[in-house]
Amino acid sequence: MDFSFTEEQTLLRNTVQRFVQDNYELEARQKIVNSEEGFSRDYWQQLAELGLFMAPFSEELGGMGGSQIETMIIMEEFGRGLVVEPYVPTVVLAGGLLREAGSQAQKDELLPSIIGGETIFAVAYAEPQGRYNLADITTRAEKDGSDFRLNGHKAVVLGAPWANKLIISARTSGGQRDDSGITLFIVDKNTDGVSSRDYPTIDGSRASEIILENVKVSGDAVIGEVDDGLPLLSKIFDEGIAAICAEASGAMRVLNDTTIEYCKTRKQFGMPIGKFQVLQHRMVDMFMECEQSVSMTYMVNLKLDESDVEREKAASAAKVQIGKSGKFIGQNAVQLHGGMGMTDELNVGHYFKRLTMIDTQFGNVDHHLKRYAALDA
Amino acid sequence: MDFSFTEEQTLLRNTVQRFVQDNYELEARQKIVNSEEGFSRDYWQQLAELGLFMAPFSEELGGMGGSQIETMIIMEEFGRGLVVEPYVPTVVLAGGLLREAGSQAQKDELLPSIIGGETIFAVAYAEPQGRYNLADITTRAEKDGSDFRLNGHKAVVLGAPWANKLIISARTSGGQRDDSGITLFIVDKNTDGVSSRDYPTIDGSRASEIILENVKVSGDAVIGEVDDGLPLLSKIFDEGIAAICAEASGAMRVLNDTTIEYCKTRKQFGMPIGKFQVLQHRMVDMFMECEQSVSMTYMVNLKLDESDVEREKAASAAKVQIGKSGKFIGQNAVQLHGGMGMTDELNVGHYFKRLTMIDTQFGNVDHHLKRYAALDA
Amino acid sequence: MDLNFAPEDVAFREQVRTFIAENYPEHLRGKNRRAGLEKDDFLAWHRILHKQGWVAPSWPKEYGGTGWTVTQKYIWGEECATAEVLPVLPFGVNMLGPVIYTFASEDQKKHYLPRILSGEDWWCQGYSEPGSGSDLASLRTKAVRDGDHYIVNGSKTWTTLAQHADWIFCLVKTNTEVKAQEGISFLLMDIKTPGITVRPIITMDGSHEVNEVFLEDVKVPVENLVGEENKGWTYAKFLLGHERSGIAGVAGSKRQVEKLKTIAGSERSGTGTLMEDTDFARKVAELEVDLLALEFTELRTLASESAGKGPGPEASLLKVKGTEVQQRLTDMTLEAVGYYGFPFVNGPNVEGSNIFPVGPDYATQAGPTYFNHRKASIYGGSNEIQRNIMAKMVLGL
Amino acid sequence: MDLNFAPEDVAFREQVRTFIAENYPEHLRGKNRRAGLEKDDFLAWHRILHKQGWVAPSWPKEYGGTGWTVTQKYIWGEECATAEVLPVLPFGVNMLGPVIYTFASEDQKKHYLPRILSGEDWWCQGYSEPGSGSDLASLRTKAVRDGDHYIVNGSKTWTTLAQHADWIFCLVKTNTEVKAQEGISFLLMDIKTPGITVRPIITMDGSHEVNEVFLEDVKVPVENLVGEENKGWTYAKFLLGHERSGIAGVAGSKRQVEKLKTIAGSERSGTGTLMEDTDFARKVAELEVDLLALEFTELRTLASESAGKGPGPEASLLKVKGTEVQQRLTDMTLEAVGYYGFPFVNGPNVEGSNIFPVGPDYATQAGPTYFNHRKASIYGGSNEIQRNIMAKMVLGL
Repeated sequence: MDFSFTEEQTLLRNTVQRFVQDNYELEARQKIVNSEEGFSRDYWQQLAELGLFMAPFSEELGGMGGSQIETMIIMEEFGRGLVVEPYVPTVVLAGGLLREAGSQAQKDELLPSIIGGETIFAVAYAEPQGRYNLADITTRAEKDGSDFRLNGHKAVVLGAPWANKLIISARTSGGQRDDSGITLFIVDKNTDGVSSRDYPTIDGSRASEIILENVKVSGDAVIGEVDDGLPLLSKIFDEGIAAICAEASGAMRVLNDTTIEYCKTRKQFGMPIGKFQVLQHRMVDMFMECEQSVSMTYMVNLKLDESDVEREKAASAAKVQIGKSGKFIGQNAVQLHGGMGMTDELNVGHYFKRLTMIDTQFGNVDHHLKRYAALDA
Repeated sequence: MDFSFTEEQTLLRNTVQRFVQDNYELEARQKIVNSEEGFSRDYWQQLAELGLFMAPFSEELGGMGGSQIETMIIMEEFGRGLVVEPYVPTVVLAGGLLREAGSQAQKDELLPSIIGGETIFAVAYAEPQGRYNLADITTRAEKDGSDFRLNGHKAVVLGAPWANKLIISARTSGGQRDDSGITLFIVDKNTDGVSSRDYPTIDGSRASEIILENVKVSGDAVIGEVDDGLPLLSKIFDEGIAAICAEASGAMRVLNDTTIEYCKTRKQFGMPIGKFQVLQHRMVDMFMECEQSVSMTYMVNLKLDESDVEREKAASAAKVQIGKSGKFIGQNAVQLHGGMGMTDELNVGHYFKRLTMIDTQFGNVDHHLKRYAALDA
Repeated sequence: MDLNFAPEDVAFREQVRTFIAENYPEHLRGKNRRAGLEKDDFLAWHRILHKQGWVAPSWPKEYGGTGWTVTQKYIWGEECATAEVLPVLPFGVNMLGPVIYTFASEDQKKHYLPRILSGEDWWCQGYSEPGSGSDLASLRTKAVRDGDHYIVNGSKTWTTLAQHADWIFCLVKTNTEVKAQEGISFLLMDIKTPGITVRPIITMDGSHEVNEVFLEDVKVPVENLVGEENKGWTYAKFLLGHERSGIAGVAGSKRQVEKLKTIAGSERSGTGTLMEDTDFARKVAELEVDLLALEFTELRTLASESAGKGPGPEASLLKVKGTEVQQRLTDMTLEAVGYYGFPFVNGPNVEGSNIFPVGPDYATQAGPTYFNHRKASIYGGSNEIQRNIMAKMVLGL
Repeated sequence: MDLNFAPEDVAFREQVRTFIAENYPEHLRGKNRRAGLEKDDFLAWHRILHKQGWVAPSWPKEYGGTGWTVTQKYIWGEECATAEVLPVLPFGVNMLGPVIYTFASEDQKKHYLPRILSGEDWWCQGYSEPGSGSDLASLRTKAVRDGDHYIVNGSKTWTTLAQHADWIFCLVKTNTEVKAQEGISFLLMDIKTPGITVRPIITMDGSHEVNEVFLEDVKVPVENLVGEENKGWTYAKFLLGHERSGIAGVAGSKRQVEKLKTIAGSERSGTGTLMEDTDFARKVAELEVDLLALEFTELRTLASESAGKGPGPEASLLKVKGTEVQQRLTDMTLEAVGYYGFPFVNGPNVEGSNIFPVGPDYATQAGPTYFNHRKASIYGGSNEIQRNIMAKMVLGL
């Protein structure tokens, strides 16, 4: 039982912290977000050079021998800065899928270029009809010799406008919501038949609708086994959840600190509003929510290697906590800032919007409560 | 659209108010509750003489031409005094069943003795396995010539220790949870084969488990049609809900007033605790809950004669509101009274206990939310 | 006690419903304030109502009011909300108007009231300042008398739709020697007066609804003073307490509940629709119950108003519960649309615009609307302030 | 970071689990404090632990503590809660003991500590007074020096289990001239001293747990003063801050969740069990999630304690969240038993008593337990006070 960080982990945190402080102050962030591309390729390269993309990989995969804890540290700090660069889709999701089930050839080709910052991934799991059910897949992949032909519509693919490679879940057999029959494909974004509609998201990121029309993909592009992609996707999803829980924790801490600071200085009726007991208790409740969220973030990141059931329960429990706490803290941070909290000029609204989106990302509170209850029955 | 009371109704309220003030101060109430019998036959007779039992009946039934509004008024005032006498089972439920579907003979025999205070009823609808489902009935009534033979176990029959007559729902046909096949019987409590285990309830009332062993009941004792008791029971239930919503509103008002008064006088840290903003806002929330409950009480009592669906929606909505508000107000009234709120010496705990039981009576919040959602779909 | 409306009220409802159906401009149907409207769009319905004589139901008949009963006004509000008409802008009609006809000079009444009714003057409100939000009396904008003019310096904020305004009514400090409430005056300014600049404030939903208004050596003629100098706080309080009817927004919320149910009926969840999901259905039911309670609380208030009792501090209850319901509705709508709440399509981002939406039409505004509605518990006296008011005025704490 | 316990801790857990299983008195299994226990029942386990040397894990080893690590103490607490053993009464061991070994004279230590450990003296706490609840320093009980004695007059309330006590430790005013905190002393009294009377307070669950203690001209020898005269507030604050471990009650709540699930698995709802009801299952899941978060928050606190940082005001978080979970558990248990929560079977109203319960065994105590647990957010510093503490001490507001 040990909740302390190693020296290397503390160093890593300091590195990320410094990067965020130096480069990700609100004005700079908004400039990136509102730029043509919507993220900074320059920063992306810097992050690679700082070794962040190799942090969670084992040494044999070219990494630094780290684990999910390293990702947790990075994401907490990214959360504090509202970093938009696509660490989760590229390193956590795609990197995780390759680590778990990539062929030697895939690992050899792709992991170094992830670690080096050359390849950016987006993972296309959602479909318009599917809500949060990973198995609800209508995109078809039909065998064509040793190749596959993909047809379908993948929805709200986060980070896709920036990606040069996609990972796509498609149905190779079975009915629309069957657990088996789902296969994961690596697809070059510039392959014939891949088209996308790109758009900004409410939290200042970017996403795409991806339309696949007769996209030809080689059999080598399959990750893991044909028809058996769901358990894999499911595991990586939980790692994604663990990562954005850390991001949310970081964001909540900043929102709480900012709110407390604001209430100490903002005066109404002749005194700082932080002297009003009702607001004090509100901030105490925000503090408690944040602490509980940090605890759950530790918990889920420590349980990712346990049995499937334990991991899934941990991920769902953490996501429920983060969803509720994020909403409570976000809404109240805005409320306590009053009108100023409503504007785009303070950081408050931006954190609130990111927390709002995190609540939905990888499934919302209701979805995960149901999943937890089902696993627990 | 009119929310005002007639002069007669205001007179009625004054009458009940005076009775409660004069006779139902906490000490007197506890003396009644802790007495051998657990209620006051003397008071019961006085209430009859004051005309309260005739208030809601039409003139042709020997009443004063009133309606559910009269019951609402009476129950609000009873709620303010935590009156335990069995007005709901006798006048609202049994009286209502007779009014709706009693044969002329039944009406002629029983209504005058209800109105006169001679007959006390209890209505046995619940069974140990049935939770809040009125149709979940295993008590059987088998035809025996022109008579019926009843066998079964009716659970938690409120007011039964005081009753001389019971109304029992039993299955004359159909399966355990079928809507049809339920029949209502009037049974003398001293009939052979009726036995009961009497006990106090957590709110200071009394109830019984009723065991029926081969109880012979004449065919004349059926209320309404054989096999068709459920719609009848359901309607009267909603009238019962409307009545205890009014009771709860009265109780909440007293709890709120008491709590505000206490917080104005109780000093801590050199000032009345009612000066602490957190407690002020808590009491404001209690006030708002109470107002919303009063509104819903009016609403349901005004909608009892609408279509089945409208009536059922109204009853469920009101019961949800009262359940939630009662819990919120009850718990917080105790909390704001601190240790004193925990004792049996102040009235706070007694109101809290009654509100707690009202939340469950006739089905709890979850039950009625489900019922509402189903009716609304 | 009786739930039924009187026959004349039923007839009235029929009349206004028909009027709305026949007269509400086609191109504005289903649009809301944040739909990238032009100034003329905002005024179109106002002008139609003016022609009909219905633009200011709350005003006394002598000044151009409708003479409707409390119940009729309630019915009018309900029908407007149900038909989702763009509400007449409140700044002139509901805020300034009553101050003018109650406190202003005859000349001012004659000049300003007709122009409010016709829509000729678009008013905006200069109350809040960067330093004074809930604590209105602590304002710092100063007006110094200089011959026939006041010279005004300071700034105002959260000024809704000032970008379209012709005039602004302001609270200004005319005496800084006395305590806060006593040195305030109520001043009217032509927004084109030199020294007035309007800076947009973009809110987190990406919309431009509010503004900051800077006042630098603005010369305002003394005849633009309303009532007495240094008595402005009285008028301001009157204004804040006035015309709270409809504050609960019940009819609008009912309309939104229907929309939410339609959305949840279209959205898939597992093998069924989201509306068939027990968790979601439960939340909808809870919301409907709360809304029903609010509706009857409003009706009770209405009844006591009809009986001649003015709307008291209980209006705070309607505001608090009303905004809570409205906020939950936007929250659940965002929840209902799932991942399609993520896309943020900028510009005049509305259903029916020429930008093709991502995902279903109804999803486009779910996020921005949710964000925008956080203001409901902040503006118009934050819900914390409303609770303070109730604690003091209703509970006597 | 690592979730696993060290091998020596795993072995320790095994050891204490076996010890409890083999030694906990059969007739007390599954019983709680309100189960109409006799004095000897309360003390049975205490005496067994005393023989084992485990009665006071929190004490320093020299005074009879166990010398356990923070983790071992945590494990001990967990195992006790999981096995549902009656906790050792805290008044002597956890409250008075630390004050004695920290502040009392050598003679007092020698006299009182062994008698606390053996259970020979049953202590109760004389802190609260009718007039001073959360505001402890405002107490009014006075002790006036008279030769070798103090003459004590006043009254104490909420004195838990005073009906069984041999001794009471009291805060008394020895100087009324100075401000509240400065004139308080810490006095020990034999409860059989003439002038002390104990009046039962029956709480709304019908149980007799607490009492009022009247003190009328009670003669207390001066050697019963602990530490210095007028320094009692220091000792009292020390006591209140001491031994907060286990305050979250996680292990106990986990046990209750299991019980709740068993109950909901037996209760019918429609055609299935209550546990299969989606609404109820959701509420159980929500509770489990909150409890899991609390568990990990406690573990984090524990980790920082092990690292040498004392339990800070964060303990208030554990108290608030812990009691909220406990209260919800009793609430949901009452909900689970439905109509069979109504019967109130008086007397030693417990599972296993000779009064035949109405309805299922597990329903008997659902109501009283729910009512009784309302105290959890009141006693030991109300949850409002805990939030005040956090606002000040943690957030610096």
